[in-house]
Amino acid sequence: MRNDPLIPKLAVVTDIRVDTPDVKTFRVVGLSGKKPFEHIPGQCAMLSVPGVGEALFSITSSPTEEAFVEFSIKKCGCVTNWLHDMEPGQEITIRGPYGNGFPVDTAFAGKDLLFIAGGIGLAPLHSVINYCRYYRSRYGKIDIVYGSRSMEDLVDYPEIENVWCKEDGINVHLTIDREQPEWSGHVGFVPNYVKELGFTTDKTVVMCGPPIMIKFTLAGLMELGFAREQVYTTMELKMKCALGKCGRCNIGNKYVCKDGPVFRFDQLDELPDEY
Amino acid sequence: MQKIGVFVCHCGTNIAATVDVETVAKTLGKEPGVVFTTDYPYMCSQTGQQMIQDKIQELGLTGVVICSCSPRMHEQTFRKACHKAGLNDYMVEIANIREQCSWIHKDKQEATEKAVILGRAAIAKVQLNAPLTAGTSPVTKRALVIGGGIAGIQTALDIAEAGFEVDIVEKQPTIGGKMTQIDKTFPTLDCAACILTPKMVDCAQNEKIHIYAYSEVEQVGGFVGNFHVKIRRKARFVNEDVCTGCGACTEKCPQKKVPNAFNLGLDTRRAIYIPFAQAVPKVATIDPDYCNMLKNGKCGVCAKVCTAGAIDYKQKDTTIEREYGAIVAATGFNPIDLSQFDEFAYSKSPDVVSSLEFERLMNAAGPTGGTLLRPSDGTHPKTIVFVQCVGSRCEDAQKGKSYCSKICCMYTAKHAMLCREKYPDTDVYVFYIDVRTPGKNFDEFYRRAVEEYGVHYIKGMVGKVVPENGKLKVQASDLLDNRQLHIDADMVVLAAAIEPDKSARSVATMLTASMDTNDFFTEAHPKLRPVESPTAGVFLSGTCQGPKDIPETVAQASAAAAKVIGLLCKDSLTCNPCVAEPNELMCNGCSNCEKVCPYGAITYIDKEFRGPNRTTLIRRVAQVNPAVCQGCGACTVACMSGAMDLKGFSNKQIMAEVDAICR
Amino acid sequence: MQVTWKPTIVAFCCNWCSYAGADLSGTNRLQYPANVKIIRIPCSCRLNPMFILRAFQKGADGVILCGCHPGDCHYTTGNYYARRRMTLLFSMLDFLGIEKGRTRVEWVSAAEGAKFAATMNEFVKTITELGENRRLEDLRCKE
Amino acid sequence: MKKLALKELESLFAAIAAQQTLYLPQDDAAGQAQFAAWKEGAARSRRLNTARSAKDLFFPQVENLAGFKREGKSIEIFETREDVRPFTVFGVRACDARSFEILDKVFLKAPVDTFYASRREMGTVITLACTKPDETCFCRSFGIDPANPAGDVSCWMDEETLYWQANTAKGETLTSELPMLEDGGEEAVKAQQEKLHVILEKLPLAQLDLSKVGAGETEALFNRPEWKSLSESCLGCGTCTFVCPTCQCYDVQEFNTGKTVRRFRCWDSCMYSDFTKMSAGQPRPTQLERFRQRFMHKLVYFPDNNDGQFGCVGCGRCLQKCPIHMNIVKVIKTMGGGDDAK
Amino acid sequence: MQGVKEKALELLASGKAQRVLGWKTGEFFYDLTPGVFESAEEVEREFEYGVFAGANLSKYCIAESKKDGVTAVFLKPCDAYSFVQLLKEYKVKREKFYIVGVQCDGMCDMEKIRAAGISGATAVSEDGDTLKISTIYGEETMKKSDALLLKCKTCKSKKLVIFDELLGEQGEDCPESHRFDEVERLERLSPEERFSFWRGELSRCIRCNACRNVCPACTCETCVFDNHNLGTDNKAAASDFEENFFHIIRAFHVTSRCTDCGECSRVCPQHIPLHLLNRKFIKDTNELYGAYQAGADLESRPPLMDFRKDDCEPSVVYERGGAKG
Repeated sequence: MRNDPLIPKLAVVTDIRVDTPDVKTFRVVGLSGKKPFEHIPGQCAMLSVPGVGEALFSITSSPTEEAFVEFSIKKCGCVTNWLHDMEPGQEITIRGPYGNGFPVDTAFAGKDLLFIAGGIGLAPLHSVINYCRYYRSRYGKIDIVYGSRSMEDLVDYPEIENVWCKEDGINVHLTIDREQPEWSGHVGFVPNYVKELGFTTDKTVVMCGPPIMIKFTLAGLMELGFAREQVYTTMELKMKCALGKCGRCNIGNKYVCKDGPVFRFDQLDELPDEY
Repeated sequence: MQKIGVFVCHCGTNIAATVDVETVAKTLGKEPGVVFTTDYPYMCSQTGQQMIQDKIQELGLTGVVICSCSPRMHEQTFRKACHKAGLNDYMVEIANIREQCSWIHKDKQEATEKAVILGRAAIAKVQLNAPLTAGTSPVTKRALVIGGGIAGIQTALDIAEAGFEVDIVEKQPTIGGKMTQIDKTFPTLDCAACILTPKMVDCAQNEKIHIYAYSEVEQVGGFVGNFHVKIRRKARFVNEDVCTGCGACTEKCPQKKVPNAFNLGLDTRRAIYIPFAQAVPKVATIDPDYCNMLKNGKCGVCAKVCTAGAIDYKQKDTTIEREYGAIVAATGFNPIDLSQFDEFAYSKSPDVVSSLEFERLMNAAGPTGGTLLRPSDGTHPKTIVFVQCVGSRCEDAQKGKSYCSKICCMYTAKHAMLCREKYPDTDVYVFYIDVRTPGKNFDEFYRRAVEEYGVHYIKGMVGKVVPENGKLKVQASDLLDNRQLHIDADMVVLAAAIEPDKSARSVATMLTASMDTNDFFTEAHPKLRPVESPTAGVFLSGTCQGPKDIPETVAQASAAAAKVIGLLCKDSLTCNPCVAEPNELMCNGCSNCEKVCPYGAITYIDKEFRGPNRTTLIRRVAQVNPAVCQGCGACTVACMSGAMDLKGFSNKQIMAEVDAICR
Repeated sequence: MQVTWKPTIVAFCCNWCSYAGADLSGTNRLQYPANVKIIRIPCSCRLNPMFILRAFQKGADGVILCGCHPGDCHYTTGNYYARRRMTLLFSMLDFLGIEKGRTRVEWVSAAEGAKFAATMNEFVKTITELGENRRLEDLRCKE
Repeated sequence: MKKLALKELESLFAAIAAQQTLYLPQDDAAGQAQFAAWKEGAARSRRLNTARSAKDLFFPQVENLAGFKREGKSIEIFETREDVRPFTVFGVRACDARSFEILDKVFLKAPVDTFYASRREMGTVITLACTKPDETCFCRSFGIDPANPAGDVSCWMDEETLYWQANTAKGETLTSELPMLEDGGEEAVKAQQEKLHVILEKLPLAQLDLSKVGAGETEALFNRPEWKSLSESCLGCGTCTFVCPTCQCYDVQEFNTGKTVRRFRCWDSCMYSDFTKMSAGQPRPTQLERFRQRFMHKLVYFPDNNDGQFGCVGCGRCLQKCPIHMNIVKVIKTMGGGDDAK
Repeated sequence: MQGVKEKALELLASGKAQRVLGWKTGEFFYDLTPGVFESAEEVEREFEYGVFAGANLSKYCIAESKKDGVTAVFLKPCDAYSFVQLLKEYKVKREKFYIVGVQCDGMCDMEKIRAAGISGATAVSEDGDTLKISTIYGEETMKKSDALLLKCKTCKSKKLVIFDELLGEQGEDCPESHRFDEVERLERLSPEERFSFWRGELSRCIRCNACRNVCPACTCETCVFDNHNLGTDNKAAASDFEENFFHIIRAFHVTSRCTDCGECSRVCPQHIPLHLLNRKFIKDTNELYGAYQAGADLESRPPLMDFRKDDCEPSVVYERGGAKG
């Protein structure tokens, strides 16, 4: 097989974890049993099942995991439905990693970090959060605001509760949209919760979630006095090649798959308003 | 992705002798989604079924493929078995490896390969199956009969007898229909009124039957079990509940010159009238075209003489709305218009009459009080010529009908016979193409007319009738003797073809029932479902479906009633779950599907959708009524975009089968 | 190679008449070649021209549609529509130079088991004589 | 510089074709020029340019990427790529020659597209100078000299003679294998070039003003109201894209043969409604956004990323082929570059 | 034609229409673009009607029909048939349009002029039957009949089947159009010859979808060839089969809906005579099921959505015709 960036490698799904009713996390290793590639938090990879289709997913696991990469995937289309139905041991194809990733070793270094996520938006942040936890000393205080529709829809809830919440210097703020009998935590939408929590503006913010959440949370952050240069997000667009060539994710002079998916809001402001 | 279990049946040696069932089971095990395969001597046996059920539960199978005999044989058996184990009926597919494989092939290798391919196709299909649930719809326990002739009356009586409410809608002021105008019936020659009027009275007295006479169906909505009908009650200008039918008004009304429709215009009646003595309901009706009071406000005699105070000149048409579970069309027939047949001088001479007019001339309640007299001069006709097939079996579609009207041979024989019996001094000629007399005692009847009554039957057609000096000069040919005949007749009777009543087409349109090119209602199946229309819940009674005589009409009427009763007995109807379903997002609103649906199951609505940039769009989209759709799939092919698909036989499923077979 | 070649034939049969007719020919043990594979559809009017072309693409050498005799359709009018559709489609295939006879429509009632078998034998013979489907093949499927 | 009498052209083609496939414009059944493999006796088209561009030879409409076979839980991946053999294209016009430069900037930029790269490596481009440009030609606006086309070899042709100038090592190698070429011809070429330059001045689009478009103009152009009326007539077909020598958007698709899955890439068009459609939504919901994307990409975004170079070579194919005659020139002029300032 | 532009101005001025759908002036004399005009000023500046206004505006009416108010649209006879067909399929609303019927003597095709070897054309004038074409290389002449669009050479009808107002005379059907001649010629060939003819033609297809997107009968929300979920999508003609598949099915889908407006062939960048496929279906339906012209009226039942009990059997196509084999 001759190499080309478009030709994938084979990999095997060794473990499938059910996170929420519509999100599962897939652990993927190369056929050799090793991690298929090294990556930076925030990067993505193309997974495919031949005959079903190929799609781009954020890598959920931290680069510091030595043996595998993981993807938390929400069921929402042809490929994801298939992935959700399959069983461990299934081979798939993988190519990547793609995209710029978060500036974890540059812009984030030494900063207090505020992560804001909604629903499946935690997937790309999961990688960077665990990376920062691993190199805890390189970063300042870490705040995590995470909300979902319901308790059941909180991705990685056990890990959040059992690991993140218990760590020093990490403040986890969870919220769900509607009251639930078993839920003793905060109830309400993420944008409001962020405003209620009222963070100081010395933090670097990383945000990911549905467009409506992003819109209102950003407005809230602006009200709190944050500058757009301080806020990072990661974008999702239709992608086919992930190499910056097929043209699909082209916005302005950027290709989201290659120049993104991580952008600062001031960078996004320079792009034409198409997302 | 499904978890599929494949069960290969040996059927004793029926399959296993020619198909290597083990290999089939093993090979199919490699197909995607298949988690279990086995083979077993008799899958349909109790043990076989138990095995399927056990595996469904043990392995959590989401789909089952059974390679066995034809699905026509045991599909239901296996569906039921799987159903009991909690698997949806429609997650079961049968690969027919007996009738379509082992029984028709001898070479074991070939048959085995084919069985594998058939199994693969079933697996490919079941991969795409989705659980289907048959919907149910409630049944309104009330029937509507459109038309109050003998057909409608009989249907209504039978349905009422079974304990269901029935409404009869009749457009004339009285029920009874054509039979009320008939004098005697063949072949027994008993009096039509004597046998019909008691039935009319039964209707009126039956608590379950509601007669809406002088009314018309205006709109029909809904579907089997749930029809919603609007009935227009035309203004009689007489309060139906108050009128006693005493007839005082009809005697005093000064407007005497109204052609009497009941006697086909052969005499006159008043502007306020009761069609005939035994009318049901026996209520007067004012003819607004002739009533002076209604036309110019001058008169009011009837109101003065009515002691019951039933006259109401201000009455308006009203509309009532009713729900029905079933509808019976019994719209009946009419003789065709004879004005096109100039050669018979029908329009020129009053002594050329149609057979129905002849019935009235013979009838004791008719214009002549039962004495046969020429309409022109009131003299007794000495020579009468009957012409058969006037407009029947006619090649000229402009003038007549291509079909045989079926009843003319017999009633003409009856007329001829009655003439000869009552007036032995008359010469009676009957011109015919063929004499068709299939039916109990029919041929005997006809032979009596010829042999005992001396009616002159002449094979041949009448070419021309010319009125001349009070006579009707009939030119005809005798085909058997091959000669031209010239008869000076006093009266000519034309056996006019019959055609469906003109109202039938609009009724059919409202019912979405189909009609043939002659406007007769079409049966759901010409042989096996002769009293049902293709539209579920719509039944056919009497001549609206095709020409027939009274006994046939009554038989069909009772048959239609039986079908209605069968339907109304159910509390709810189980719908076929394999019905068409439109994808509204893809539907382009072109109505092509609607055009080809034989059941009228598809309607269109304007629906709001989300458009680009947070706008809303109104789009015309198809809706399928699953209670009406029978699942033929005609619409799915008429739909270019594939928005219309058939559950259980979807485009994807069939293509998957094609792929599996061809690979 | 040519000697052992056997055509692949797809027969679409309506559920009510022709599928039953096929069953009857089985019940009567009337032989016809194993390369005929039947797909059950509710009515001949369910057959989308796309299915026929798809069959040729995926490797079929002949496609036949069997339905109730005109006038006997379980759904009253289905086969009338199918008849027009197929007539026009076949004419178009002919216009494009696809061999005549690769597609066929035959009305087979539930009682005509013998006709079903005879039709299939004849059709297989016709297709065998016509040889492999070349003009509507998709080379990718011939690996 | 070399030259060859035109009556010897056939022998030149034969000599090249003896070693590798030679593509040159030939008239197709509908009378349009298309690049087709030369066979003995094949006539070179007299038309100015081919209906489809020369990009097809380097970036074909359909290209197999890989094959897959699935069985149970395992997947096998296999090669479906065909070896690219050396080939030569004759008769490429200056505009198409420039398009390779633009395509290179996409496909040869890391990560390199090896499919395209191998065709570029194996292909030798022989260009042919124009003598009689059409009214739709505007390559001059992009600094292309149709009298002096690029390529591994540049050629000129007059009534009797072909003139040949090797520009690259690949071109030199080819030249060295063609003994029928004689030295000389500089004068004639120069004369022809001068003649053409005079004609070029007379072309209706000679004065096309590109000053209002180009790198850095996103803000100025993106929200212009004119996009609405311009895009309103667009049918959303892919004609302009597919005949365009520089359009390179593609899609990756799969075909299930029944036994295996073939993954291939094929041309796609940003004008298509499903180009950016996702299950989650559609960032370019109407033809306005899609239409704008195509022209913004060629006129602003591409120059932004490539030192101001436009993603258009002025070949005029879209002017001739658009079903409703909407095209890049109308867009440029509407956006303010017009001589008649609409 | 005189008066078209004036009519557009009048309709806007009188308020009878809020906008006008017509043709916009292009860069050259021949590249008119369908366009919407909302003001008199725009009409004055850009409206143009002439022998290069070949584009059928009826498909644009689908979009215009969704707008508020009335759109005045100029329809040539063949465009009017398309409009009626759209009306019949509920794709446009009658009350949203003020239709000005424009008579037409045939539209010219720049590709024909180019094919005649005329390049660098900058202006054209009509002199009787002759087109005088100025080019940067000098004056050229060409017979107008040689420059006509294919669809106009075999014009089926000059009758305007729908209009609120007529510019020019009402026309008649053209029974002598000879529009089926080419179909008949192909029918007379052997299947092998026909196969190689169509292979030659369809192999040029680049699946740009121009034929589909311009076609007034192709009004699906999602075309089957774009439907990934159904598995019938194919973006590129990746094999010979897919070229045939697309064109056969597309022609089938417009059968008894195609008005023979000829736009498919006009727009094909590869000059594939696609209209022949549609005409074959039209010819067949006319011959087998009685004459039918899509778009001629609103009431008639399209032959493919209709039947007669005594229709011919599919086998007739193998029995009739002159072709061997």
